Amino acid sequence: MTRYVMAVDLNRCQGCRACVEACKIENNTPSAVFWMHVFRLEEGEYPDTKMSFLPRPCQHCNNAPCVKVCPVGARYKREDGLVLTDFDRCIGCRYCEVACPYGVNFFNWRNPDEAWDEYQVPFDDPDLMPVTGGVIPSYKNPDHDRLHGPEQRLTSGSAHFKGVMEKCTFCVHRVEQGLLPACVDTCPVGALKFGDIEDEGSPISTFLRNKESFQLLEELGTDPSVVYVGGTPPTSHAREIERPLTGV
Amino acid sequence: MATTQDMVSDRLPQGVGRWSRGWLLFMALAAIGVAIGVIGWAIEHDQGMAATGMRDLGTMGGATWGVYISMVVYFVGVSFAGITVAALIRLFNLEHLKGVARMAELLTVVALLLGALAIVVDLGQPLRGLVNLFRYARPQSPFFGTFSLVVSGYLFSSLVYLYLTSRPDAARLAESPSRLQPLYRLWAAGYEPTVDQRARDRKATFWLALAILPLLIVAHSSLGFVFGLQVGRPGWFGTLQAPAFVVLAGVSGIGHLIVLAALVRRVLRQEHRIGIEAFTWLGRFLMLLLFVYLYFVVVEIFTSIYQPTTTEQRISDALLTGRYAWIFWGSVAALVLPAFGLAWMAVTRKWRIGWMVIMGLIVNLGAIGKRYLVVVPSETHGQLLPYPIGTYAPSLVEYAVLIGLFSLGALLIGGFMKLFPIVEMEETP
Amino acid sequence: MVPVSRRAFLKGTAVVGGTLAASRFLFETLDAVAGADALALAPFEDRVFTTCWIGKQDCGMTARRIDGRVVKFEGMAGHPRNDGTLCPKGQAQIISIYDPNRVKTPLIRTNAKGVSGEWRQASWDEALQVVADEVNRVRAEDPSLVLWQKGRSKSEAIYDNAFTKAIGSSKLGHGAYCSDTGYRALEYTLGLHGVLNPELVHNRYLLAWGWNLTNAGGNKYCWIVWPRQMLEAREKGLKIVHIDPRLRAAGPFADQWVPLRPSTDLALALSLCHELIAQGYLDRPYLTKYTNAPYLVGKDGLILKQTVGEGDDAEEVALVWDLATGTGRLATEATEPALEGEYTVNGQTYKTAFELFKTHVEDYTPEWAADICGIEATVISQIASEFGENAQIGATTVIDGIEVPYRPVGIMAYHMAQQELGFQALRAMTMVTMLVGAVGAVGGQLADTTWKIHKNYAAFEELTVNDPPYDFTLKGSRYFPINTGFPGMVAKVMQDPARYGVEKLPKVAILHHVNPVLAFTSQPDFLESYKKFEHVTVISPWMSETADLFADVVLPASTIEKFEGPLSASDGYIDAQVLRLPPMDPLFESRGEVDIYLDLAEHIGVLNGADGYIDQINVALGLVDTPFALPDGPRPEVRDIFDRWAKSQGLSGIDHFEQNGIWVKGLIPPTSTYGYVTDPPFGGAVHRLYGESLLKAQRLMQEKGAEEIYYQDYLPFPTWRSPTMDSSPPEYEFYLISYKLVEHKQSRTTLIPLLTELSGKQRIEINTATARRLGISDGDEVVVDSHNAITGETRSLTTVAALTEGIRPDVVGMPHHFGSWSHPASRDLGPTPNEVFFTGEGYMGQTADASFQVKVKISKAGGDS
Amino acid sequence: MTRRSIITAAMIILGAGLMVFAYFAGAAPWCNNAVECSNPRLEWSPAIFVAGVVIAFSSALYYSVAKDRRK
Repeated sequence: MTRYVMAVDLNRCQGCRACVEACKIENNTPSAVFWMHVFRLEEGEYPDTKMSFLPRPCQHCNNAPCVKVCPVGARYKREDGLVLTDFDRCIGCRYCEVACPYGVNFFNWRNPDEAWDEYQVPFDDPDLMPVTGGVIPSYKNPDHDRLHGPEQRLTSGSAHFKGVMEKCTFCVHRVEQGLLPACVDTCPVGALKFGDIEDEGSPISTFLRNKESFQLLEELGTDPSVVYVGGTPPTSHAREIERPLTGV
Repeated sequence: MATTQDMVSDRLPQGVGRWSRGWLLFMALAAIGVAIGVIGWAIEHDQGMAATGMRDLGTMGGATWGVYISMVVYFVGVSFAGITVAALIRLFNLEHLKGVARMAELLTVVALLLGALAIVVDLGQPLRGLVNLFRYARPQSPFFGTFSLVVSGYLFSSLVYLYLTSRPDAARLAESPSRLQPLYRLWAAGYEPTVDQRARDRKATFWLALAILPLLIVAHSSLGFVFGLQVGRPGWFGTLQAPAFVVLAGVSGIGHLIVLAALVRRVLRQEHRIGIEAFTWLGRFLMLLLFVYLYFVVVEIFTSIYQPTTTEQRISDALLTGRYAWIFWGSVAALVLPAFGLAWMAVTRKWRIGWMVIMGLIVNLGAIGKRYLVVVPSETHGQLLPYPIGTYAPSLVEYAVLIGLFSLGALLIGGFMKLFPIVEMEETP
Repeated sequence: MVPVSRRAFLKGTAVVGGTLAASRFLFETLDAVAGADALALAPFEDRVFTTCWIGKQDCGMTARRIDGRVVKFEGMAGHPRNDGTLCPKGQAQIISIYDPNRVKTPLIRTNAKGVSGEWRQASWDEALQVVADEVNRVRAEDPSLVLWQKGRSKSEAIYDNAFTKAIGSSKLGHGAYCSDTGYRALEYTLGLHGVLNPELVHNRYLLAWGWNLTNAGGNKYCWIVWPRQMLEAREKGLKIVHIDPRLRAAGPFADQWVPLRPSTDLALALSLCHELIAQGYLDRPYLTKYTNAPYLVGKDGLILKQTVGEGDDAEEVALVWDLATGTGRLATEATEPALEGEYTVNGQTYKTAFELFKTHVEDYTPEWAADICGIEATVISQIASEFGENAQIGATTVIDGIEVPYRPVGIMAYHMAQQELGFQALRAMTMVTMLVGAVGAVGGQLADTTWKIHKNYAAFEELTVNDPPYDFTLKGSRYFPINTGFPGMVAKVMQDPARYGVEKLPKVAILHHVNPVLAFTSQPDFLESYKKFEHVTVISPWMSETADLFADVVLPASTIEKFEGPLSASDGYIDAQVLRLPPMDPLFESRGEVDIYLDLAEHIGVLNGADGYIDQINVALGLVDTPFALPDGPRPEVRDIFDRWAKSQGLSGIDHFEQNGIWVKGLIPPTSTYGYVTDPPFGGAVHRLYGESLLKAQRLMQEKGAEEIYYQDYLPFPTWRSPTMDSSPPEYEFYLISYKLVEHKQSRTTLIPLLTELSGKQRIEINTATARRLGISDGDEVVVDSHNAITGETRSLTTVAALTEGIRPDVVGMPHHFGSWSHPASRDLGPTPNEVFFTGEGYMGQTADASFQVKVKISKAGGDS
Repeated sequence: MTRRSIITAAMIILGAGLMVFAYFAGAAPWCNNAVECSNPRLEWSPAIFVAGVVIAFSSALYYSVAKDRRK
């Protein structure tokens, strides 16, 4: 049995958001969609100010509210711990989104061709055709056209389906090739770790052994697969600073 | 044209089959409203739901359920009244309310239809939704109850109920020649007013009513569960959600029924069929429900300010003093004032239909406000992680669709009135 | 390969289009773009090595390609600097290579300059000929009136050196967002070309002095290297004292935050020197042996010297007091030089330089500094004592079998050097580390990756101060005897050459990846001065603001799709080199810069012959007299140039890089890292505690009639004075500083929408309490008015308030990346603080360097001010 | 028992049976953390459930409307 877990080492995170960017490019998410988000938080009053960073991928809960409420089984939990969305089945009711306490769901509010306009980089420029063959975005990752897992469902990538929900997939298309999720792979300071917790010898098991850790909103009983090491859970007095551009 | 109409329709009661200028105007307005809604939905469908004011929870700082879902809850609530009243009339044989029974049934069917449509307009993939719900719907999702019980079971049983209770009238109308005679023949489906048939009808409608009552409790509770089972959304989680949903459902439905009954009484001159006793009964019922609901409101406010978590505090602040305060207190006023108004009428025993209509309308505004406040603030102010406070305001497209939904309701009821007597015909001696 | 996938795409859409449309209606599988890949033949996938194009440390990357189309950049595993990882900029650049808003073809201006440009497309030949004709016209008159100006150069050998030499032009560096002041201070003090960084891995007590550690790089490296080393050190107990007006810079990694008032770094450093001496934390052996602290200084401020040798070998050697003999002796001969005291030699009394220093810092007490710096005196004493204690003066450790002094304390300081008093502040900060002997020790203070002594060290021994006329950079002038060549000063000169005794102004400018209008302080000066060029050619992948307003010709450079280098890949511990290899062919009609310069040299007519471009490339790449030298013949292929360079390095050729990505040369030995154990120690430089030549320069400047504002800081010891801006009227109550965001690099990444999306738009950070006092809420529009204390000029901009508890109440801060208007994605992001900064007297350093501070007032937009 | 009552009862039983079947056997309730929990054990189970609801309530229709074929 394999069970994937992500660990976030808050002693190392620099809040640089490289993970956010790697995710956006790997998964071709359009503007304002942050499957991975990094909070930059501030607490206390000058000069006793404290700062902290908090990366927030989908928590891939073991008791996932989104999976429970999905009326059509488009959101599902796999045996290996991944919580995925079947883009072919989702009806766009957004119930998963209101059920999720972590704010990780992103709905495709716009048409796929319009979703890219915000970036003001016209990928359909005829001069790009000879190189890109017209795909949008120009760096489109073809892995997302494949079906994934033994269940063979369309679950990776983003921005193809108007009116469908999406979120972090733990990079299912990479994990199935034996690669690390894009965010983990790019983290310049090794603050993100990923692997099979059932495998005693895996780097993540070694990393987490004998370490104090917490999960976000543990008290809700969602039992996330994302484990935080170092630091403390964000208090209700934490103020978010330096927010990304998040409007549509 | 006028002559043919006069000739054939004179014998049809309650203005059925004849269109008056007022009715035409009403229907034209409703049709325009429906057209506005269709255009709105077409825009939404074409541009994606970015055309609405809804946005993602979390980083985007929006509300992903907005006025549409509020209206789903509201419309399903309205349907409650209809079927409850109708069932009570049959079960307890409340003769003086017979006059409003059919319009109550009709209200139920129309409101359910609108509720279902409000779900459809809220879906990102509506056509896929219709197919996939029948194909994959999961009982684990509180939505399953909404879909299977509320929309399909409830709607179907109400239709059956409406049909069975209207069949004798159809048979009677089928006897005399009119342009609508073929329709009534079909409608009557060979009804013969035999003793046996009447007994069967009574039995069938009795048992149907008996079956519907628990169904509607379950259905409305399940709608409450859609919200009440969510631990991750402060302000939603709680055991009071389901009962409060049922009670407020009754409030809005009875309110509508009062309005509709008064309208029919006046326009179709049915004073003799819809007596003041009907209004008295409806008024008392509404008053009772209002007081029960206000009790829930007090409990709700008290719980939310006694020892709230930070997030709940944020929500209740937004509700009681903050951004939503005008809606909250406006809604509470819209529920409190009629409650006391009705109480006063009950005490003085002077039931003024005009006032009751106004009260029926404002309790519905209050109900809409409360539904909105159940759905939206927990999304905008209920984030448990340090996200920004969200914002949500319905867009023009959403308003257009809402206009369309209400207009469709008006169109359906208006249309029905010209096809069939909306007040049950008096039994010929 | 590429045309095939395109055909497949077109065919695919034709055949399946109908079915797609039908199924779309029913089930709305609205996959508008899946068609291309899903329907084509199995795509050909590969990975090629390349090098990041954005930052300064050239991280190694692999490009994942599908049918030759790059779909993602990932970090190159095994690269010493980034080892398989990338920062947000490294990731995001992919969108910019495909940006159709790039300059696609050479452009020639069709409207008047000074307003937004209108252009016609031109062929490369035509455009190059236009440029060549202009360059040649001016070269005929005076080649130095051709100005080659760079913002960033990724192949100094081939661009800065070979090309400018081939055409004989002047050149101008960036010197603005960088920290050239610091370079000058360190060249002067230690002889090293760099600013201040600790040997971080072994460091245990770090003064992170203006180190924007979670956002910016620092000395020598970009952002990734330093945080990685910082974390490694932290796990072993590193304590970070964060000296900065903003907490955000160090974020959660600040063990102690010292919110210093901007521009008072000099006062704090002097006070730390005072405390270290007072508390007795002195590394006497180091000071005696490797610095000029024991040199005997006369009452006239000059070092007592004696001429040794004769004729060409004659040199002046300083005298010290030898305690062993009780006489003044040559510093090179004395066995026991006195560090302190007053001595009589040849009837004259002399004090040691250190004795003078002690007296000099006598009054710089913590209490004195506390007022100036806006921090507590006890904090200064505490830092000094912890710094001294942690220095473990006298300790040694063994690294790779070599015994090296161990002083695990140091300072990380880089961009903060850009302030009016930056040169002396950096000197004083270096002295803090010198007092405890941390320079060149294990875990101690470094300033460069080597101990190669920079040529300026010798040049600064005797500063030249000439009479006018001066060239337009004011080199050797009475204003700036040490002169970085700040473009802002050049902009001043160009507006009023007579004022500065300049006769000839440059006429043609070749702007190489530089955007002076946006990137340098004091935007109005650039808007004015760049009008004066008779011809401006811009080489850039994008239409920069400078190009938009002033270019006559724009030559489209490629982004990452080019050969470039050679580039260092060392992290200070492992030596390695890389080349930038193109992950695909240049898009549109763009060309790599090496190509452009070869073409340009050909058109100008300087490609061949002695000192021609090919010849200069051979010199710059060290190919002269090797079998790999480029023949003086037709224009070489760029790949061939680098192939020859690679072969000259003993590699199989450029294929080594294509196959392995990187050339790892091996571990850097301690004998080249630690100054104490290099041969000779510290590269042979005597560290200048006492700056005699500064004093001599001051006297010359006074002699030649320079005003006080120019000469006042040319003093042998760093000396505190109030910065000029402090004399602005009191209503200008805030210090405006600018800072870097981790998502951006200089002014040239806001056009990458993926980065702007993460960074947000322009804002001004204001302390919450301050904002409350001013009635400003988060997100409010605010007006920022700056004031020039010398000229009385005021400038203004409008931006958005961002409230924070992490900034001093008397400081406001703005990121320096924004203000662009010529790219649709970077438009409307808000103004650059460079609009309200000043340059010129009082607003630049004594070495002709930019300063990023000004006094401002803040008010809510729309309200009365 | 009349034929009418029998058929009516049969319809109710059939409808309820379909509902029970669809709910418990087809739709796979009480199952969350597995891929198969996202699919009904039998596709279109919800449709069967709805059909059950419709049949059960149609019994009333049948009961009332069916023509008397009493002997």
